[in-house]
Amino acid sequence: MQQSRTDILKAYRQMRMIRDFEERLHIENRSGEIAGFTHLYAGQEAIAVGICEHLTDRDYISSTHRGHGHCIAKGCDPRLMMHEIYGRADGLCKGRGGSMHIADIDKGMLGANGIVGGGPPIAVGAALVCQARGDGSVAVSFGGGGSSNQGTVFEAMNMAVVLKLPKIFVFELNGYSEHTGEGYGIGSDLVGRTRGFGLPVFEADGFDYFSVHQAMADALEHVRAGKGPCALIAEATRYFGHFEGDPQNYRAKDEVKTLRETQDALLRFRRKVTEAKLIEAAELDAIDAEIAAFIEDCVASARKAPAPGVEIMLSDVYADY
Amino acid sequence: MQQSRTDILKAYRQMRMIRDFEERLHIENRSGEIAGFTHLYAGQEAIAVGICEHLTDRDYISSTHRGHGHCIAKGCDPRLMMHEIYGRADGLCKGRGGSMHIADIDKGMLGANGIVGGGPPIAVGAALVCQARGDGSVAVSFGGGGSSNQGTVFEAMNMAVVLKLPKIFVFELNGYSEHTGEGYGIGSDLVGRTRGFGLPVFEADGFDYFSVHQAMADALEHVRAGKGPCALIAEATRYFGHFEGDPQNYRAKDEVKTLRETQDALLRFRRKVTEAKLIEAAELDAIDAEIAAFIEDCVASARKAPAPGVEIMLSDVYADY
Amino acid sequence: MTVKTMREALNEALFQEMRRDPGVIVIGEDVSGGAGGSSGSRDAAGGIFGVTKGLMGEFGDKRVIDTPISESAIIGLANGAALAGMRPVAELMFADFVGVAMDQIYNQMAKFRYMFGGKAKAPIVVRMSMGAGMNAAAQHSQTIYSMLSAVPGLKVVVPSNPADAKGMLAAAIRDDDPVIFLEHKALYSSKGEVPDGEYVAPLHGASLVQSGKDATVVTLGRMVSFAAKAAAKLAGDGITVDLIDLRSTSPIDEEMILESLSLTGRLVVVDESNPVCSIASEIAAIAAEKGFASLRAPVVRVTAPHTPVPFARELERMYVPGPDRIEAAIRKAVKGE
Amino acid sequence: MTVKTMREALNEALFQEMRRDPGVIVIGEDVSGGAGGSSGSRDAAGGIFGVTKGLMGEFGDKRVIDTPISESAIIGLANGAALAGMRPVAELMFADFVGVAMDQIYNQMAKFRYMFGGKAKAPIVVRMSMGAGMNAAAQHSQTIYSMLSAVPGLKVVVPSNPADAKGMLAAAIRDDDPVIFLEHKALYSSKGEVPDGEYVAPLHGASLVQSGKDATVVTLGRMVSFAAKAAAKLAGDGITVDLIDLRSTSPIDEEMILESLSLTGRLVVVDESNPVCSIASEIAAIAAEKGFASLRAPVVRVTAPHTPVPFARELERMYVPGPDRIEAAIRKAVKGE
Ligand SMILES: Cc1ncc(C[n+]2csc(CCOP(=O)(O)OP(=O)(O)O)c2C)c(N)n1
Ligand SMILES: Cc1ncc(C[n+]2csc(CCOP(=O)(O)OP(=O)(O)O)c2C)c(N)n1
Ligand SMILES: [Mg+2]
Ligand SMILES: [Mg+2]
Repeated sequence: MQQSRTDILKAYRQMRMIRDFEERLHIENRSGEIAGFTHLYAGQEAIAVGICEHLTDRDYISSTHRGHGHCIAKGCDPRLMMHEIYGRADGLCKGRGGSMHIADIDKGMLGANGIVGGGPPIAVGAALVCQARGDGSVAVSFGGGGSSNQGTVFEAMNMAVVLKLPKIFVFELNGYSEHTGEGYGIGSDLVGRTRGFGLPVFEADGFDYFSVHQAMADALEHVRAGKGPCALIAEATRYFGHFEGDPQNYRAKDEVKTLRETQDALLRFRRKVTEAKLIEAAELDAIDAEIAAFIEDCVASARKAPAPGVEIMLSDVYADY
Repeated sequence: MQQSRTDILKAYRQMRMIRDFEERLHIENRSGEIAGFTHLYAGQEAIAVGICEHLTDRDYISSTHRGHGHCIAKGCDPRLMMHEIYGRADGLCKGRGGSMHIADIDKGMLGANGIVGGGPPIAVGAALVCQARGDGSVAVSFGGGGSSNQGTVFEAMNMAVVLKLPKIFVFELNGYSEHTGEGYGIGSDLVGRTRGFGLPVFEADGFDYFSVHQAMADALEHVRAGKGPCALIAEATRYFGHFEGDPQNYRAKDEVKTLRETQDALLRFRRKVTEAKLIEAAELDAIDAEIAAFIEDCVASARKAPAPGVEIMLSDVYADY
Repeated sequence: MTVKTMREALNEALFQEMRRDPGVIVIGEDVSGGAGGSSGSRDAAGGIFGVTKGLMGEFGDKRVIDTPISESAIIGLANGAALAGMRPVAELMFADFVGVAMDQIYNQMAKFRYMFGGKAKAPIVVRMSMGAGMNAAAQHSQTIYSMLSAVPGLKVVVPSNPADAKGMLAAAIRDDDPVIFLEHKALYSSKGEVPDGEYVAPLHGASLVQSGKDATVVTLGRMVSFAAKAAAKLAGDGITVDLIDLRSTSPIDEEMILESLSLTGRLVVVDESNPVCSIASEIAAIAAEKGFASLRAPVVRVTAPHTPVPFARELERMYVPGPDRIEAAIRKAVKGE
Repeated sequence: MTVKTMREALNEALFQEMRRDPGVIVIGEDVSGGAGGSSGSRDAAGGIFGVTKGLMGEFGDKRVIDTPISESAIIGLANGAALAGMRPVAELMFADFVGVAMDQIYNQMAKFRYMFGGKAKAPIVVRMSMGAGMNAAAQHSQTIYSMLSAVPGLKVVVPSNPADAKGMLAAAIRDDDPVIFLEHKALYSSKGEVPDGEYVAPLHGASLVQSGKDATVVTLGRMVSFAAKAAAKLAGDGITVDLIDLRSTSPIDEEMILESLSLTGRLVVVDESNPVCSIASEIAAIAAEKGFASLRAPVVRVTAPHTPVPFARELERMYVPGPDRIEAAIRKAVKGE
């Protein structure tokens, strides 16, 4: 915990932002306000934030179908994200992308992705640019445990090793791939298999912001020393179903409840920083209140925002016509 | 070397058949008699034969662009193969497939393949059938070192492990992938990476029939014990270019010459079995002569065979129209 | 006959064929589900759209095979199993995912029989959900049939109603060629009369949903009901149409289209796909080439625009050809001379 | 102007653009070659068809990047590098290999700009060799442009001659959208006048190769020279045609086609692809829809049959539309009423 008070407060704010964003989407989705497929990230906040707190707009990330947390952590505007998920003309992607395609290239956010395994090859390409610049910037791909079985991800890992790129492969093990345990699809063990590709693996407790933050520091040190790519693997869980509407028949009823009560990333963060007397509980409470109000306001503005029209449907297929 | 004299003579005959088939194609190709892309297997004979001598028509193999050796070793009729490569109507595939698409399902030969990495997923499917039968039959995929970097191959390995299939992944390291050293494209080391997938690896000297034969015996024992898939990795070299016409700028002039003189699979086989007094040199000479005549005859009959007509072009796209 | 959803009809066909032939297996992600989960229940999913529900219980995990997220290997598994004698039914979940399995589809299964001299057969069914209508955006809403119908060696079917869904899935499983079986995701819960008991419907051949005299309307999948709505409205104005449900996009039933055209002289094609090199284009081309003598007015294509599928409700509604656009197109065709 | 092969022309364009813009990089298998070989020479290949020859010497291995056999990662590399500001030129060697990289092409690069709200650009060129003519059989001879032209967000070009090859490759590299650049492998050694020095040709827009009055012949790629041969023969009989080289199949120059059609009244489309949902179908459909008033005879499509590409010399010769078939088709169109 060699982070400044400012850093710590910022990290907490980001995690809270993600949590509230997601909890609210869960409600909005149920009420039918939000259309489409929504995959919630709540429960895994420490991973996105623990990693992205190290990054600037010059660094790149690629994300997944479960992308809101990565987007917020990497600096996408949560209000514009909310408008996007509401399908509004002034959403981050003009209402054309929705939950699964949020991106903001200026922030180094190369897109959520509806295709499992779609992101890592793209992030490898961004790492090529980082390498060429030689400014210490890096590219990070996020992926679930299930995604680690996709051929495109294996190819991306090998390619990054061959080209010795500043690339970090993050695998977030949240226990499931849709309705199946993650362990079922990974024939061997993920850490060993990843090492077999020539990637050093840094492991972290995905419920613990500080553990992830430290693993990412180690990962960055490795890639910035020009030693080529590496991986960061962290376990956590998702609090909601695979997608909104998932009956979760594969899951014991109390699994999430227990984890929420004992492992929750925000809870543990709060306990740690207050017990260490780094931060007062009241400061965190203030952040909580502020963000609750902000999310409320985002929803309100999203509801009022204009719907996209035909010109939005037909534009931006090509740059010049 | 616990093989019977019959087995040994058969193995030698198969290796000689492949060698002569290939050396002759090299000539026919140069003279312009043969059309299309031809990738010669000469130099690697001990691998195909050392493996396929264990197999029956109930076992399956998938092959590659460099498939003649595998086809012959698995029991395809060399005469019909020659007719096929000559593009004749009575070729093994009616002149529609050519060198890169020779197959004979009745022999358990699931096809050469023009797509690097195309075969392994298919052989995994055949292994599912072997598993269901429960008769000890197995499926084997052949692939070059370069093919090991293809996403489809990684997926196939993991899938076979997850489903615990009787499947053997053979990687033949002949030093090159087209014009690039095989080592360049494999970011880590192939044996370790393959083990990382949960596949035990059996290694063999690819110039030595007996070494390959033993490794395959071990591999078969493993899969037939129901322990799931494994891999067999063997090094050899190809005597000719990547494809016929390849100027081989990437290769030192004497590389092949030295290997041919010191490591040649047929030479070493002959030395071993005659020195061990298992077989007389004269017996091998007789096989050599017989096969030389046979190949000559195959070429002669291929030259005279009928060209395919329009009905062959238009048929067999579908089973029922 | 019983009224069922398309989901139920498909499920029935799978039970029917798996009971009939022990060589039929089902492969895909979460076709059963629950493996390795904390509830301990298998068949926790039964397919993301519930089409394979219950199969695990009856047929077990050797015939109902959950897989990792490895689509090339899933299709490869089907390909190899088929060459070696089984009749696999692989599920790709969303048709959009063909991109990560395309080689095994278009270079392998489609070409085996031809390349291998006619001695191999590849009795594979690849089921995929397709189409817009659920605001699933650009990578989960595409219709893939044009791309795949172009590939020699593949058969492609697009059932529009529960009866066809049941009968054609059974036929596809019995067929000796690879069949791409496309299920419109917005139709899974749509209902219709479905024959009880064993039922197999022809895999090829369009069906004449209703007949009329003023125009030939060729369509498929979800668009059939939209076109029928448009036709119903036009009937009020005395305009009647031959409404043809293509059912199969490979092969295409040219004969029925050309015959209808010879009676109506006017052609409207309604296709949910993007316009370029679409099934709509193909049918317009067939008309221009073989039905020219019958054509009395320009062919009208009603398709999605040349854009990815957009997310927002308003955008997707504009994107998908709806009854109003179809109605207008038919009016245009009928007025055109 | 100097007479050069298409291979040389393409190579010149790569040198030209890599010198001009340090953000241009070349990625692919053996685009240089020789790494890890026993001769120690780099640039041992310069691309399997020699198109990237010499680039390694001048630009080094940070801009001329040899890769493993991992096509999804190759295209992914291009995609990510482009989003992050470079202008990658990826080589796929054979167009047939799109199957193992399709997702990165059709779900990723094609859709970035649209899905991401118009703020991203993806200036990528994917070069691929395509077409029959070398007896390379079913998995190394396909023309892929129909499948890819159907995808919104991709531009697709098919140069037919060395000058266009040079000028359009330069333009493709400068273009801010993903461009699929298809090089007919049977044309690499074909020769033609190529502008010296810096040269950029328009990426879109067809070209009128010759003009006539009896029919409009629309074609592309290798078929342009075959159609020209057919036209030359017909000219002897007093039959003259507008011969249009499409150059780009996405977008298609509808205007030129329709204008020509308004003068000739007859349309023949010559396309090396399989027939279904092809560019030939698309152009026939455009005529049936927008050029109907001009059409005086059935449209004639000249394409390959609905079969994989066969191997044997005799078979491939029958498979590919040749000058004779084109000539017969034009005669048919001109006689038809
Ligand atoms: C290529 C592809 N295959 C399948 C899917 C369907 N799918 C979406 S998410 C998912 C599970 C992903 O599991 P994991 O990688 O563990 O990520 P998580 O959902 O747990 O975050 C699947 C199978 C897809 N979107 N893309
Ligand atoms: C998917 C795909 N990518 C690229 C190629 C072109 N290609 C054919 S063979 C080959 C090299 C294969 O190397 P390796 O696996 O070592 O086999 P070898 O040729 O040495 O037997 C390549 C790149 C192909 N046929 N398919
Ligand atoms: Mg997961
Ligand atoms: Mg090799």
